[in-house]
Amino acid sequence: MSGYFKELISGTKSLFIGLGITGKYFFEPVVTLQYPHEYLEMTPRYRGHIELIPDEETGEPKCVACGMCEKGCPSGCISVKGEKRKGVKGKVLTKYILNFTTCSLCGQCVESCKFDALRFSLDYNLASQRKEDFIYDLIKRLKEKS
Amino acid sequence: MLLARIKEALSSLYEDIQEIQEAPEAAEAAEEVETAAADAAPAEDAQPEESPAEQKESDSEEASEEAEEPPAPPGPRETDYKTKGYHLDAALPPEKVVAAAEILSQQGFFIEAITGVDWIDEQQLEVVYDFNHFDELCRVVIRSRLDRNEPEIPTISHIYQGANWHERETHDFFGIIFTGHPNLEPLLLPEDADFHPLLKDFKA
Amino acid sequence: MNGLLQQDLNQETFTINLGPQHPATHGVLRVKLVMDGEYIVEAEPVLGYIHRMHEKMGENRTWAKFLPNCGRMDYLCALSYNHGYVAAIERAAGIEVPERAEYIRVITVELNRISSHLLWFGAFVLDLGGFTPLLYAFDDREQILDLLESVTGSRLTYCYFRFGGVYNDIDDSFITGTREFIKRLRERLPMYDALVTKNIILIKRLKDIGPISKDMARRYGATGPVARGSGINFDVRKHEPYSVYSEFDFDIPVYEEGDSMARYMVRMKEMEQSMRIIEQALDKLPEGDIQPKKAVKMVKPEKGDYYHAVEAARGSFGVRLVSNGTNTAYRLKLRSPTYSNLSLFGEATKGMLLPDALALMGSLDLVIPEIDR
Amino acid sequence: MPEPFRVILFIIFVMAFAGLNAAYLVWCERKGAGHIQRRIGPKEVGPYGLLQPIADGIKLMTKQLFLPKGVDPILFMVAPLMVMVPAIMSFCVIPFSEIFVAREINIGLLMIFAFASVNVLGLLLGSWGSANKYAVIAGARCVSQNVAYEIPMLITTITMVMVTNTMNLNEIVRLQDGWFWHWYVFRLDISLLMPVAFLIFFVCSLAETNRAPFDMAEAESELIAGTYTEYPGMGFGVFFMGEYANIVIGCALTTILFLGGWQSPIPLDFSGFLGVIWGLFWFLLKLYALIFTVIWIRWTYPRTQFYELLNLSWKVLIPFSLFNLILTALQIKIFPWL
Repeated sequence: MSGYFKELISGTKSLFIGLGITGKYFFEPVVTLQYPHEYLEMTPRYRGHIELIPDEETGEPKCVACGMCEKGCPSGCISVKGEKRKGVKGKVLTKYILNFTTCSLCGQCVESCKFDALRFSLDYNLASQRKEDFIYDLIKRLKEKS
Repeated sequence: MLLARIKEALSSLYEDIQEIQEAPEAAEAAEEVETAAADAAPAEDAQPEESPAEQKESDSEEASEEAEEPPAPPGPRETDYKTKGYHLDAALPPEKVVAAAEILSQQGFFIEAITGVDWIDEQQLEVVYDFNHFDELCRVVIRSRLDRNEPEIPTISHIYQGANWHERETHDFFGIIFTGHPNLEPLLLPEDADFHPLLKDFKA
Repeated sequence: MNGLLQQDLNQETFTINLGPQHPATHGVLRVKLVMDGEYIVEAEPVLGYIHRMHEKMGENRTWAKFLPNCGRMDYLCALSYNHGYVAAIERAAGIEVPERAEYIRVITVELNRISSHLLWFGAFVLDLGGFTPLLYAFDDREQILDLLESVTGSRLTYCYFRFGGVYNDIDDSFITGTREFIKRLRERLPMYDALVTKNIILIKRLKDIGPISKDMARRYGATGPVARGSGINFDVRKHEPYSVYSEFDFDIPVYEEGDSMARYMVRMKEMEQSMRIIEQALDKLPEGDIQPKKAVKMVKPEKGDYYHAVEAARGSFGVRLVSNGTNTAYRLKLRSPTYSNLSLFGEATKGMLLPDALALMGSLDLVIPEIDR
Repeated sequence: MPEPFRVILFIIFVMAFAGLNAAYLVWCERKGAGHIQRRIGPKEVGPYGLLQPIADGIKLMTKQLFLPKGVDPILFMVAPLMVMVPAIMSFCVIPFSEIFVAREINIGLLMIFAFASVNVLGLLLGSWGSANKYAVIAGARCVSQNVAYEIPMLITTITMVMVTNTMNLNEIVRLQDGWFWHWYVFRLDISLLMPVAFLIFFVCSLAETNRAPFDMAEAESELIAGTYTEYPGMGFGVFFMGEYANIVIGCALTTILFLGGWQSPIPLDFSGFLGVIWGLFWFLLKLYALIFTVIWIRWTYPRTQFYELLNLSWKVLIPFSLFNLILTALQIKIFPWL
């Protein structure tokens, strides 16, 4: 019998304590970010989709189309094309397509790049209703950006 | 302590194997390759015909020359935990697996996983049981080789109920039939799946 | 009269499909329940709705290319899976890991464990009908995700560990941020305690509900908090210390009762222990490289089979790999803890009421992609 | 004002009140839940999301009224109304202010309880008619829950009737005039257990209206949506309105019985139109404070287990309310001058 009352009292008390806690939070400021109206800056290491790094002088991509990223990609979502040009050492990048629909954002492409020509973009507002919008032409994106 | 105890207990399972095993081993002493298949082979001794076993061995001869499997010792083998991750490795013929599971259960082991390996070059399937102990670190691996065309092995799901799902999974992936299993239906694969994706000759 | 019900009226029992789309199954698990009124006569989980055959993928791609897959199984404690996989290959290929990298691994994995437990805590109380603790737990969890994002670059599927080390080094802001977070969580845990743990309704719903005996846990191979809630002192971090866990002083919370409350308490206490580990690791964090001096390029483990287990948030995650000496796995078996933990659901729920069974299911902490793989 | 005209006017008022109330209680609930959970809640539709209920209403109304296969069409369609209509009927006897009441009848209390018990029938028929196993489980729970909680609620009500000697709600409120310590919840001189009786009554009304933590009928994490699982569009909407109307009835009754109804806490009375507004103001203030508590409770606690719910009723609420009944009877007998 005493256990019954003890439980009753402690139980009721616990219920009021719970109400107290939620009541306290009711008057505290909200912690959420109102997303479409407010944005967060991504941290510098954020792994978004990849983008080409331009050469500081020429503004052209630093990529030499060696194809290491293509080879290292687990999902096979990168395709690189380059061509030999006279007077230029190595190959010149002609096409860099990232199929973002299959990309798993693992970052192995950036890691495998020996020429420091790839980095992660900090874009994260990527939404579209069409699949084609996620086949990125990175050279075009680079030009648009600059 | 536990390791020694379980090793001794498991060794008892090998007593009659050695006797049977010596005969074919002596006959084929010239052959340098005697894979763990030999462990499975005596299991079929009970069957009247020897021909499939022989044929299989001749098949695997060329293949296993490349594979270069070390000869399986008759009895549980202690392994280096640091490099391998387990302590005891016991290759057993399929019909001994239940007895081994009983021994392990008595010693308080729990089942970690059951899985298969497809040794297509040797036309064999291997079932691998991982056991571990809650109190003392001692991981025991029981493995058993089966004929790839007729992969059958008795279930241990009556000893370890947890094996039920692991066996179903192994059946899904390899088509290994666990005889006596209460409900050997596809678990992870669709209900009507008639393929076994982890077989090496499976192409999606 | 409606036919559907009339049909069942003639039977003593009826069958009910819990899932694959059901609020309590956290994903796409289906449980076939044979019910007698609200009592469960038989429960049979049906799996495989998001089965992706990771093991086959492991056989088809190089060791390194499988790394991103790890985070896609247990997405709530992705780093543990990452850790288990790289550790197995390090064992197989004999790769030495610099000490600093090991420390970083421990710190991030423990943070990840806390975040996983926090999410479980919220989702579990949500299963029991309390919505608000979920949001509070998310508030805390976001802090961890921010911290981990600043290091790994990702919030959920980290893919942070590499063979022989980690991908990025941690910086001072991470260290101070982590310390601040620990301080914050230490203040928040008593709040959770008062709001949820001590709440009489929750106690009534969990105490003595869904007991799992020691023997049952053993027969089903249950590990992690499920086993520890049944009085089994088994934690891979202590049992077969991998990485640098042997250098830290922490306890394994073990509760003897075996009921849902015990499993709940184990996880709540584990968060505290994880914080202890992180603090010690931050104090002891050595300087040095985060990758081996000789860069690991092509991994080709020696022929043979290897096993490595780590303690993921939900139990012992094991990787059994069979190598044939090439740069891809011959066989890659991933032993997921919840697969075993869930397998006892059928036996444990016999004769139980539906809401109790759901409380039990919640206390098992299911992550369906991990079960289905 | 001629009587029929007054009643029609009042019915229109009640309908509008019930509808708007349901709509805006949803908004309140979402806002309240939001702030308890440290987020904002609805905010996109209109200022502070104030148009959100209207958007929701339009959404629900434009949805197809789909009859799932195997349902009993009549029961399925009638059930929501059986929850909604009695709740609206109950409004007729609620005194919003001294003269602001559709019908002041001398068995008002009895009438509310009579209509309140139809509610559960609606839920049961709806769950049975929708031919869904989850719904049937919810319906069965609902009935046993309502039966269990009707008892302590009625015992407490009997105690109150014993104290007031009337079932006229307006009369009960009039008896509590003066300072706020004249409200029955504070009248320890009538019964020492009065605050407890208030708690019991409040908890019972929570359970009767199937609100968290007693929302066995919905139990979204167990029974998907319980009784409402199969209901599309406005069918669900009407259930929802009925539920909120029931909450208002429950809270209004608690206010009237224990918190002095439209009486202001200080003896300050106005006459005429100002008096109506003054009474209305205090009544609604107390009513919405109670409703806020209901919302607050919902977003704080987990759901009770079903047998714990029954245990609470049979082992705690009923003994205490019986004890209260006896104690009150004794106190009235021994100190008849009170």
